[in-house]
Amino acid sequence: MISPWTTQILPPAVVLVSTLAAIVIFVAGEARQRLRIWVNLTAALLKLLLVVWIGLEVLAGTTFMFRFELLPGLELILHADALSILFASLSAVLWLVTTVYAIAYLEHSPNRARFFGFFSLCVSATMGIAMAGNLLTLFLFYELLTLTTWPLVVHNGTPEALAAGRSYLRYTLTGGVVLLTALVWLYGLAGNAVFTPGGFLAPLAAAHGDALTLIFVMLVAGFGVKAGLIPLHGWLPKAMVAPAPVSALLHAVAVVKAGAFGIIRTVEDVYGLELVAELGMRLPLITVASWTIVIGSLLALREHHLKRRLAYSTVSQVSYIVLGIAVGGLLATSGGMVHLVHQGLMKITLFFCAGIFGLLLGVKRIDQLDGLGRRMPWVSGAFTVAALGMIGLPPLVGFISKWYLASGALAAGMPLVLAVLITSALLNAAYFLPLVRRLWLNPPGTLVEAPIEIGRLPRLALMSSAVATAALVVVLGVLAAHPLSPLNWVVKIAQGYAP
Amino acid sequence: MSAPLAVDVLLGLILVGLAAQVAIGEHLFRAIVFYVAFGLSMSVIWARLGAPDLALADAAIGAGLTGALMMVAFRRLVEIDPKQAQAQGTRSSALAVLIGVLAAGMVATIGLTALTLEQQPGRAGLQVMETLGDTGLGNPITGVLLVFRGFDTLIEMTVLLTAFVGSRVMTTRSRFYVATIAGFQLPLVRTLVAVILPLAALIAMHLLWIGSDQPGGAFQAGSVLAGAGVLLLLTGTLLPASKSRALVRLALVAGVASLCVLVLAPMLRGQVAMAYLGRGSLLFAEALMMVSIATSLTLLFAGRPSLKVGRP
Amino acid sequence: MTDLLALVFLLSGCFFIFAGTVGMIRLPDVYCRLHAMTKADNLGLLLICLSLLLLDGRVRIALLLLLIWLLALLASTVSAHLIARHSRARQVNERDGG
Amino acid sequence: MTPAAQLLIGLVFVPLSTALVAVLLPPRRRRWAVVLGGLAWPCLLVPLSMAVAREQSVVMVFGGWAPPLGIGWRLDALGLVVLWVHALAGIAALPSAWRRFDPDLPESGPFWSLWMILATGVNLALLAADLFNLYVALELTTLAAVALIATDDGIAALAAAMRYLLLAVLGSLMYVLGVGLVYAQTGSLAMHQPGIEALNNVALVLMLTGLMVKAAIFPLHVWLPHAYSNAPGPVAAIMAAVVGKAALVAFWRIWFETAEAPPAQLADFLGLIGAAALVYGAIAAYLQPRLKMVIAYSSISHFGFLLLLLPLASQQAFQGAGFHLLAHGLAKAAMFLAAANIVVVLGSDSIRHLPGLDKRMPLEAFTLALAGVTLIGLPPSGGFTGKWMLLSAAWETGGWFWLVLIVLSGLMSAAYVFRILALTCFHPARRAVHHLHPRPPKITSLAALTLALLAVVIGLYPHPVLDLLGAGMPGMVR
Amino acid sequence: MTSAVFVLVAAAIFGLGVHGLLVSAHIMRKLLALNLMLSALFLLLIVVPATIDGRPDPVPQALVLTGIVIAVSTTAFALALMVRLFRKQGHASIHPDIDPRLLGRKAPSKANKTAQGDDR
Repeated sequence: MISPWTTQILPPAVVLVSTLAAIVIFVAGEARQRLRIWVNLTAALLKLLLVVWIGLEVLAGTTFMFRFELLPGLELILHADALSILFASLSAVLWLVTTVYAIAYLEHSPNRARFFGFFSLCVSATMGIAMAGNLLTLFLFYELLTLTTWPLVVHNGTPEALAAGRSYLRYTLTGGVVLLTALVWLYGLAGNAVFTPGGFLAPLAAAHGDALTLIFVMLVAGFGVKAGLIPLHGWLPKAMVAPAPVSALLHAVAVVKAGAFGIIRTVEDVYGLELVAELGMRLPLITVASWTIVIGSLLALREHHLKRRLAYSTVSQVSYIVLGIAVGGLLATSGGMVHLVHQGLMKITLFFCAGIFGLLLGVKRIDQLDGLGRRMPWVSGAFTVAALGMIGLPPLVGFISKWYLASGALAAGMPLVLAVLITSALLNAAYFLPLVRRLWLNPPGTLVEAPIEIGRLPRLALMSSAVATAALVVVLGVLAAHPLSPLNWVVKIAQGYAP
Repeated sequence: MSAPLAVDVLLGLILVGLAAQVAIGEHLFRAIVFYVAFGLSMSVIWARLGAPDLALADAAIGAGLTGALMMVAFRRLVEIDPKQAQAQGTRSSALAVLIGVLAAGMVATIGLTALTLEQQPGRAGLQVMETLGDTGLGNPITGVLLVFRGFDTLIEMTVLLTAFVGSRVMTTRSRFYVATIAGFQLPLVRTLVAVILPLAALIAMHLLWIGSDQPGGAFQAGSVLAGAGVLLLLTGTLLPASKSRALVRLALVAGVASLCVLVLAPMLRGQVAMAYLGRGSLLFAEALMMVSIATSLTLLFAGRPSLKVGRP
Repeated sequence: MTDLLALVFLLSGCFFIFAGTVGMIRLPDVYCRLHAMTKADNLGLLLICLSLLLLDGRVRIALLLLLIWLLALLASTVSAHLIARHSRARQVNERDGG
Repeated sequence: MTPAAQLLIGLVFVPLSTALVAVLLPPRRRRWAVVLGGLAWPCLLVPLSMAVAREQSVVMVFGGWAPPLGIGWRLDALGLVVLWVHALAGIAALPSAWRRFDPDLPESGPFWSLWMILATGVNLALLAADLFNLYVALELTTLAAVALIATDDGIAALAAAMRYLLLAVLGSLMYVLGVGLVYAQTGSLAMHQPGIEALNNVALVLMLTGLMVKAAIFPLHVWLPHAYSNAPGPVAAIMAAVVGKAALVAFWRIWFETAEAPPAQLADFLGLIGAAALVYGAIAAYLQPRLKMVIAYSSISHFGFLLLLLPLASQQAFQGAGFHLLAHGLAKAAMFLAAANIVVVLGSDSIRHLPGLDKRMPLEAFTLALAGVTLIGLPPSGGFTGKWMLLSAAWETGGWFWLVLIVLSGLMSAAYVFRILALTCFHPARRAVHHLHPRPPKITSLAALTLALLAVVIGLYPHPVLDLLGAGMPGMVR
Repeated sequence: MTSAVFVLVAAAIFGLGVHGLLVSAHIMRKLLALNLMLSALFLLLIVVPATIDGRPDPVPQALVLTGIVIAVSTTAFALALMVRLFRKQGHASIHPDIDPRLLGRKAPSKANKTAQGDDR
């Protein structure tokens, strides 16, 4: 058992680790590359250790709670429950990998101090979202995330990057404003309330039914912007101009997942699924999710730029999470939540590989993938694994989440949802298989530009990070039954929500 | 219509006519001259209304010194660029006339309605009249200015000082300029100076002395002295000097400083700030204020930080 | 008796000042105007002061009125002199110039 | 006379006597005196804050002549907050002023005394509990401010100063007319006038209009942008921090204290004016070609924002507005100080020259970013706290229109702030100026940065200020 | 009755002042107009409150006296400012032009000449 003081100090500590790293990096400046690398790696490792520690403690039943009164009746709460651990550990692991990847990827590019500084800030914002104990804290870190990812999006400083940044801000800040309004309203009604499984708004339902409905819509819309729910997804493909590590982080972990996570919190811990259903919001939510899944896949099919196709696939995949939550029930909920992790792993692998292709071979479009399998077997292998996982091939992780979703849908008696899942699986296949085919079966085409030469070590780092995540995709799929696997973890969470 | 009312109407008409000349007259210089005339008739009206202090002040400051300052500024413009100096650029428009008429109507309605307001019994003016006895002063206005609302006067003196210091910002950069218009060599001018100077000093002292009981006081006295100073500058008896002198700076701040003393001295004796210390203290403060007013207005006219004696 | 005298003084004073003003407006050139103004006005002012003096009769007031008249006299003398000099100087310049 | 009241005297007389000493001293020594005075008077704020926290306000009457006969002073929480802004901005501006107004420059002679006179005027305007005393205080402030603007000898600055002066005289004219009417009606010049059932509305409107000119509230703001953007950096910082705000505080006082029962329609009308100011200022700021112009127009927008207190008129709204006053003042001062350094180095503040600033002057860029966050009101920052309080006040009073407006205001500020930031940090630097002037000493940048940090940090621990403001204003909650 | 007359007079002067302020571009004309308006204001301040045994209320008198001094100070300062502005820009009216220096362009040569020509 650990001292109560520690239980108070750990959650903010998890958040602050990378903030401190950021400050050090900013102060150290551009020139101190070695220092920067060490700070990055140590901070990432330290954070991972902290998260694991907290996770084990939570498993042992310790409750972590940090309260700080921001305004009278307005508290900043950081806590650690199973769900936060899920998201936190995902970000911690992937931050470590992405850091390695990014250090290698950006070896020769300018403004690295700025990049890694904001990168770390971005991670602490994500951690804050994971650990947030009430809506205000969630909102606060959500806005911080907007702020800290913007410099990463516009990092290249090209006019396109600036334009992308502008649209990113337009979407996210508007979403933030909607959230703020909903928040003020909610605090007016319910006061300063902590996340509680099953929600805390049920007593108000009788009196303020319509208000709650409206607030729910506003909250989902506000979070949906980052989660890329169609039609709020416009910023995401544009943001692909950012360097590959950023796109990987944005679209696998930080931003989109933050949106999805916010929706989970709203549905499960603020409203509770019963109340959502009671307010008649469940079906609309399911509809939006399914619609996003299908349309996103279709858009991805239409896209010929590699990273943009991946982006659209993200749009569609993230909605699996929302769908699972909305369908409810033990199976579907766990299916949705576990997809938070699984999709993260697969998508980050894909982006890593895309980044490597782009950096080393100047490959940006799909028709340039021809025959890369022989040129870069490892990377192409990782890519293939992740792609197959996306399609949902057993025993890869993708299969597991989809399986749980499907059976959950049946359990909840929603065959239509099943149809949606099958369609999307087919569509996934339709836009991923061709890539795999091009990689392995097509004869190598002529390269667009001469491969740029980078050192062996960086090259190794790039490759290994991609392969590592791909390996995780396989391992977690195979070992899904292991007690500490995300799946079991999620099932434990889901039991809390939908016994 | 009764005789005094007829006089009022007559005075009012004259005033309005002069104002019209100032506002929409052709030439700038004439407008300035008319403004001086306007100020003088204004002081006649003050006298008519039974406010001799205002009459004195407006005649000396409102008409005399403002006019002098405007004329000297105009002369500087002419020196720099005669053509542009007079350039009017007045674009008279029906809209402007309309707005003017509307403003006049507004003020008229406001004033006339305000005339009908019934007065509170315990208003400040009455209290002044009642309390004046305790201070041993004869002139209620001096009482208000230096005893009851003395702090306003302190800030007012500071404003005067600020005007001087602020204009230094501009004048430190601008070219040296002599305001002399009449050669000092003229015997006539010399007599004029010889007569006016002691007389002005005498009048100033008189106004200062009687100020606490009768119309008059530091402002009137100071502006009389300032008028004398302007005369000296015009006749070249005094010349602007660009080397600032400690003595002059002392004279500039003396007024504000003396009022600060009036505020703070009682606190040293454990009383409330600006507790009344008797007529002597007032006379002391007013004397220094007079010096400051005279100095700063003269220097503002000269447009220089200091003065030196012109040699014939 | 004194009132009558005062009235006469007053009226004549007004007349002189009026005449001076008319001259000021009507006469052709600077010198004539100065001539009209200074002389007529000073006389008129003196007469008015006298009438007021008679009407009031206190010595202090009398002295003050006298002082006022003297000051006005001095002022108008000097200003008239300066104006005259100035315009003459200008004439000289013009003659030399053209 | 209580010790606290004696401290009140100090608040005005320390800067005033410093100014006098500065006038007396030879030009080379002046800035030393001013540094001393400028550091001395803020020390008085500490005990005064305690006094105000103890009993809501510190009161004193001159010469023991109770109003309406004499003049009274009153320091309440609101005044205290603005005094703190004044103190902090003034101290932070010292290094920059020290560098800019080197004794060898002709304008430095008058500058130092004028600065202390400005401080005197502002402090007095925040203390005055007497309508006419407020007038003289504002006159003093205006005159000093105009002169300070004119210390930058450019045509633009001189013209701006002139326009400011003319408009200010016009404004004080209307104000005094209103005061005259008040006296005619009530026979008293005290700001808080018990026993009057309702103030003459004409008088109220006249006084408020006059003050709106001085506070640069939207239709009457025309003097502000050029005045602030052409004034020397430190001057702009101080003016943006307090000069407008002093007038705004007077505006609130007259609204809530002098006018016992201000008509509700007028409140809504003024709220709408505030809304217009908010939108106009933000749009104009977005379109400006110069950094300092952007900052100046953002001030107009935020003054409009602060005007929304009138329709909301609840204690919570008052707390929010007061807090926003604090945060905004600090942020603005920081931005202008940073802009001053940018002008020094780049020789201009045209935004065409900003690209690449984050490498040339990282501290300044960071300052702009932090202050920008506060202006937008993103959490956690002082701006957010104020915004949140106003929002919840709007929610409680059911003012949905105001609520939406306040929320949108954040977006609008974001538009111009991020426009600047994007150019500052991320535009390829090829179009930037190449020949640079030597950097000003680092302390000037650090001072600006400290202010910006403060503006953000107060958002994390706002309780003391909010508790101070908690007492609200006499006759404020309807 | 007397006061009514003077209220009307003040109103007329005020209106004239406003008109002058609007129509004239020359700064000195504006200053004159403002001074007219101020005089009108002072007249109102004295006339409107009720008299105390036949003479105007002393408090407004004191206020007006203060006002007169403040007015003359402001005018004097404004005149100095005007002369400086005139010297720099060559005409005595307010232009909203922003200073070319600040936009990084070269200042127009004329402005430069007048600026340096007379300085110091």
